[in-house]
Amino acid sequence: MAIAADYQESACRAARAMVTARVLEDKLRSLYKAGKIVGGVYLGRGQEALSGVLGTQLIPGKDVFAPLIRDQAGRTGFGEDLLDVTRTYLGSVEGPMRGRDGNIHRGRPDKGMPAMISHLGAAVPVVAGILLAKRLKGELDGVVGATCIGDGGASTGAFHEALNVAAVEKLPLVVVIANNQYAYSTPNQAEFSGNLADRAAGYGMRGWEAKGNDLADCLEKVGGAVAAARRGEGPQLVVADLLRLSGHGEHDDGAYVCEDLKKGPLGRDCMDIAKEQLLSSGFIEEGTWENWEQEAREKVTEAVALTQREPTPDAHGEVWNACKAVGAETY
Amino acid sequence: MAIAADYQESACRAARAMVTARVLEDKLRSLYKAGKIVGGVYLGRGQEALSGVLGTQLIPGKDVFAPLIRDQAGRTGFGEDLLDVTRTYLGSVEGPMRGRDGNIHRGRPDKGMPAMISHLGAAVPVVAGILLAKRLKGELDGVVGATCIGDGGASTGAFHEALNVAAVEKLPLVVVIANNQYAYSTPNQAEFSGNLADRAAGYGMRGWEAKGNDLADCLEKVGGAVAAARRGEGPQLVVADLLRLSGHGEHDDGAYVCEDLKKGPLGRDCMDIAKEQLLSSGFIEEGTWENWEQEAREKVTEAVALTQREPTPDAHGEVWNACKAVGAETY
Amino acid sequence: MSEVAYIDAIREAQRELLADDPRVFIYGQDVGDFGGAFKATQGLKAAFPGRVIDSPIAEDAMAGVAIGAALEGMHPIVEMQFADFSSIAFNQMVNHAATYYWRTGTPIPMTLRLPSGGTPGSGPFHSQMMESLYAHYPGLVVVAPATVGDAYHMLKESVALEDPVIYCEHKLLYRWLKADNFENDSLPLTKARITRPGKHATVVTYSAMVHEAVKAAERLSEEGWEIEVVDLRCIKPMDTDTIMASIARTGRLLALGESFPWGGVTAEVVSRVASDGFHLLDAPPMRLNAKDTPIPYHPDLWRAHRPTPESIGEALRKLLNF
Amino acid sequence: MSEVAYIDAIREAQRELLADDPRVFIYGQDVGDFGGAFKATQGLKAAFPGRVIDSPIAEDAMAGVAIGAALEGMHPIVEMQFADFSSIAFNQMVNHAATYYWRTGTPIPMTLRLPSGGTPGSGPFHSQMMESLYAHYPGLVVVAPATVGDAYHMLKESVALEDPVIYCEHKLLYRWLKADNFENDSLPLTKARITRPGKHATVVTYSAMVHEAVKAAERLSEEGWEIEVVDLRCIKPMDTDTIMASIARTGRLLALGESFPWGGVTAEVVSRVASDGFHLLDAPPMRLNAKDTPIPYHPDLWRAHRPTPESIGEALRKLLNF
Ligand SMILES: Cc1ncc(C[n+]2csc(CCOP(=O)(O)OP(=O)(O)O)c2C)c(N)n1
Ligand SMILES: Cc1ncc(C[n+]2csc(CCOP(=O)(O)OP(=O)(O)O)c2C)c(N)n1
Ligand SMILES: [Mg+2]
Ligand SMILES: [Mg+2]
Repeated sequence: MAIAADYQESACRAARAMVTARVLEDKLRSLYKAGKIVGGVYLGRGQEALSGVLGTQLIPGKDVFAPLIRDQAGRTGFGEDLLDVTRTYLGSVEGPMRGRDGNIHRGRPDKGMPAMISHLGAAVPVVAGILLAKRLKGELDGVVGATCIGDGGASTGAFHEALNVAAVEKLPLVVVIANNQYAYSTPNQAEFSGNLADRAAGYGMRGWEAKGNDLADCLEKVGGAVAAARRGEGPQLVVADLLRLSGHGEHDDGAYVCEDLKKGPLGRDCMDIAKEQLLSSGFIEEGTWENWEQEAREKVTEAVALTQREPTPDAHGEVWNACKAVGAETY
Repeated sequence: MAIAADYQESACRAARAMVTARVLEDKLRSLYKAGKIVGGVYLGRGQEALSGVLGTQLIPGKDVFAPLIRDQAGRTGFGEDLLDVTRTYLGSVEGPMRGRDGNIHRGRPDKGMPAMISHLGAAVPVVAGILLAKRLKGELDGVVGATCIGDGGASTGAFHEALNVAAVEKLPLVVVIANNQYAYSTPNQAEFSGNLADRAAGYGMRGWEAKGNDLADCLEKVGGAVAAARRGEGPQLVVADLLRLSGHGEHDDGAYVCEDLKKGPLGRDCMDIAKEQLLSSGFIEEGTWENWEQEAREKVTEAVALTQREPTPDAHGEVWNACKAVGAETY
Repeated sequence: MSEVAYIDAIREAQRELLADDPRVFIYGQDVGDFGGAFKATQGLKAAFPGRVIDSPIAEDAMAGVAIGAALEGMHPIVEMQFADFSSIAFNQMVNHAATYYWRTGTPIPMTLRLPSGGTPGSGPFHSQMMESLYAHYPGLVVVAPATVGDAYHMLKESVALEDPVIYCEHKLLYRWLKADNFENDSLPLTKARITRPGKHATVVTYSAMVHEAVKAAERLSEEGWEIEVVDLRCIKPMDTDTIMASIARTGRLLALGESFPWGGVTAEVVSRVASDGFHLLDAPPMRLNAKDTPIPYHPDLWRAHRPTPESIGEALRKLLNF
Repeated sequence: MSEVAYIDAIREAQRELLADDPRVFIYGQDVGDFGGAFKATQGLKAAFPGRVIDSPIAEDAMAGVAIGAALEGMHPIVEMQFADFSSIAFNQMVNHAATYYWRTGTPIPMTLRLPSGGTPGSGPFHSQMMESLYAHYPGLVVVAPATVGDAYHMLKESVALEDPVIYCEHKLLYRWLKADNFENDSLPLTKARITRPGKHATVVTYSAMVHEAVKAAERLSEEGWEIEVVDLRCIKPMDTDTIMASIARTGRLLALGESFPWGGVTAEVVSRVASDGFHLLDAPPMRLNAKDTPIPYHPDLWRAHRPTPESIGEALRKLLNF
């Protein structure tokens, strides 16, 4: 499927974020397997098109993006520095989390990217709150706040309460559900009944359904949702079907994923689809994609190398005070 | 509007529950005003048709009914003893709560009526759990579990999580939302966006919309939902529009309720509508309704009188142990 | 100024915060035109339209929204209708608000107002004291004003603070506790106060129990005992210095609280004194809390469930006669 | 039987519970075919189809469902994927499950399994110890087995009990802690154990910290000190008698825990000993907990955040030299 010409720039931006994310995550995977990363590694493999489009449809410095565990492409597309990633995974004190928190929990709240907690759904009201604050400050015009969640996370009360609040306040919130058919090992049919996209109407929100591994479709649907929110049409819910092309985390082989799904349309790698679409739309030439990959590899290698030379936290020098304004108690 | 003849028996049962509830709650109101009841008094005035139909569509001893704060009619219809009500409100030790808990928090779990906690939405998963347990025990056939919630309570995460779980497990759960247009003082437009009835589809549940102050319509819709659940068609969501004809509690004059609503169709008292419908359907004769009221008054007077002669808790004799199997600690 | 009550202090502090600081807004159920279940925000929406916002019944989202707003530099005040319902906001507060600054360096200057404590007939779900739960988690400041002046000043300080604050206000004091004005002695937010000086024993307590302790102390003074009453004011961080100085004077400690007996403020107080002030103690430190059951509905049970001047007096006599 | 690990004890106990008691079923995320995030239910769904049920990601509903099932006479086991996520189930547990029996006379025999405690790299939201929060509320039994045999027997007892039980299992022990079999010394569920007898000082602790305390005690034994280690096993109710008897022997107390320092188990222990065993103490009682920040991700920070044999030994030396 060819993509309309006026999408060229946004398609390419999304694709570059996708490529960088895939290359970066391949590297994270091998660092994990080599024992260089402690704790969990959760990859966005197979979800780069959806996430990358979302991240690149947003405007850094203006919009808000609260990514979840499989949003490396969106993070990169929204301008996250590669070093933020490597430093957080490798526990460098130079990173935004300084070794205090790890992996996907990183964020740059001052750059519009809140740092997630693990509890699924908890970020949704936070983005709503940021948008509400911007309205109170008179700075909401043309701003969009976006966040992602999984098919599993949509079962949480936090998700529900936040969507409802966003709808009541008519906030420009875009919530993207990446339905990768599983929550950890649990398949859709044990997570919810019916169709997640039907949830939108229940909140009085506009709903969108996207093919999550299809760049062109994501551009249309996710792009459409972001644009609608930006135009002041209130909160938007996007549900995208796709498949996770890795385990839940790198400790998991995902053996429970149904073979038929893997072989079916959802099992197609979004990278292949995107490359094909860019080529057939004439947006890139033969070799461009590979150049992007090569460039990404170089940058990733550089970031990892730099990070590995950086100090990890020094427990003795650590400031054990969780408060800012109030002194630590001595225990 | 006349009611079809085959509804005669169920219409009359519901109506009698309505009448008893109204008479009882009028008495509770005056006891409260007289300072005889300490703590909150929350009435179901205006919601008796909806609640009474639900309670009488359920089968005592077989079904489960988890009422909320405005369900006196449903409780009575499901077989709650008047003495349970008066004893709980007046703090008699003979009541099911023995003065330990009060007012609408009473229940008879052994009779299929769980005792609510105040946290809205918390009862919904409990009813789902009861039904799941009945399935595990092989006793679910033909059983229905029902619970009620308000338009406000539908915003809670607990409500969402529970509906989703019930849908996944295909439990015969009937959730009735009494949309009385307000959550305490907060009108619908500050509680949710769109139409609550559209929530059903989002959970993959069947949805029903009822005129909450219209006995005939409630019989059809609530009755329909209960019957569908009983036939094994999975969870059902009923949304009924109506108006609370009292304050939020008896401490509140409800001055914030919009005059137009009061004067409009929702403002009509369900008791008047029900009486008219029973008469015009030929289900009762002139005077029957008044006889019911008279009978109810006598029973209520008797229950209150008996309760007032009963002891209230003796703090010295109280057993201060919240556990059953494990001894109390001494502090 | 004519006589003012504890609830007036809370309302007035919020009014002034809204007037003086554009970063402040109020979010909660029925806080708008209705003025809140306890009228703590009455008139504020009319005076500050758009900045006093009714929320849906969604405590998790309410806290989450405030966290987000705080990330944007706002200083939101969230009113829970009753402290007990903050169990639904618990995750957002202890895991999100509380951890944010240490993890990211970005502070969350929000205030969660908890109408706390028992009143007759309120029962198990409209009477709880939740300060100990929040205090257990790193990253939260927990305060519990006992006087009209503190209610006013501590709320203003709480909202100004760059850390998330759990502000526990006691429902029993709302209308009963009165003062001539909102003045206090300008103690900083985290300092305890010697409410009543004494020399024979110290009661360390907070919130409404301060007044019950003073009543007990007054009765004991008729028996010749001079009881010192320390009002913690701030539960976390806890002003151990003031406690220790008092124990140094009296040699005897009764830690008094209205919450459940396992753990909590009284355990923390006794524990600190026993560890750091062991040599100061002339008698074993004592604790008095509510009973270990849900808070009863019936007023007679309720009165027996929580400490009273009588039971406090009894405990003190035991302590003094050791 | 070949060597068995702590996690095997949990799995085997559940297998036998399912086999022996038709009232038992298991509900949790990924507990079915997948066998749970930590494989605590591996093979159980195949052996007991229909009685090991995958839940959606809905901790509030999971707890609520279990309460309902318990009302029907079932004895459900709910697995939280990590203890930390039980903050979402908190309201159902402390307000619904915990209050039911006292309010209505109907018990709620459910067990909530909490995979607790830190492991390197797990960070602030996959490492928490939540026993103190649950213990604060009346109506819950809270246990924290430290040995393979206890993990097995205490789980069986917990599930059989007519009260709601919070069963805190420590993730660090899952695979590391091994034994020859599942036997223990048949101590009742609510009794503490003298894990290691001694006479110079007592460490009162629980869960994984029992092993750290024993390591510290072993090192100190080389210096001639005999340290007694008391494993609480049951956090609430707490076996004060066993603690007091130990303090009577040693005269010195270190209360040791892995959770945050404000309040909690160690405060409760010190507080009880200071109040009831003051005369037994030859030195001020001490506490050692984790630090008052979120649990750090980086293993070096994590190791400094929680007590270690080194820091325990240091505390003990201070205590012994008082
Ligand atoms: C409230 C909560 N409960 C449980 C977990 C543990 N957990 C982490 S990821 C995950 C599965 C998430 O599934 P889904 O939302 O579909 O996202 P996906 O992993 O498929 O991207 C679970 C159960 C959690 N993080 N938060
Ligand atoms: C979780 C929770 N938050 C707040 C409250 C306080 N509260 C009790 S009733 C009520 C309004 C309920 O409105 P609705 O659900 O529409 O029921 P109605 O009173 O209109 O019947 C509120 C906010 C509560 N009980 N539970
Ligand atoms: Mg998924
Ligand atoms: Mg309502």
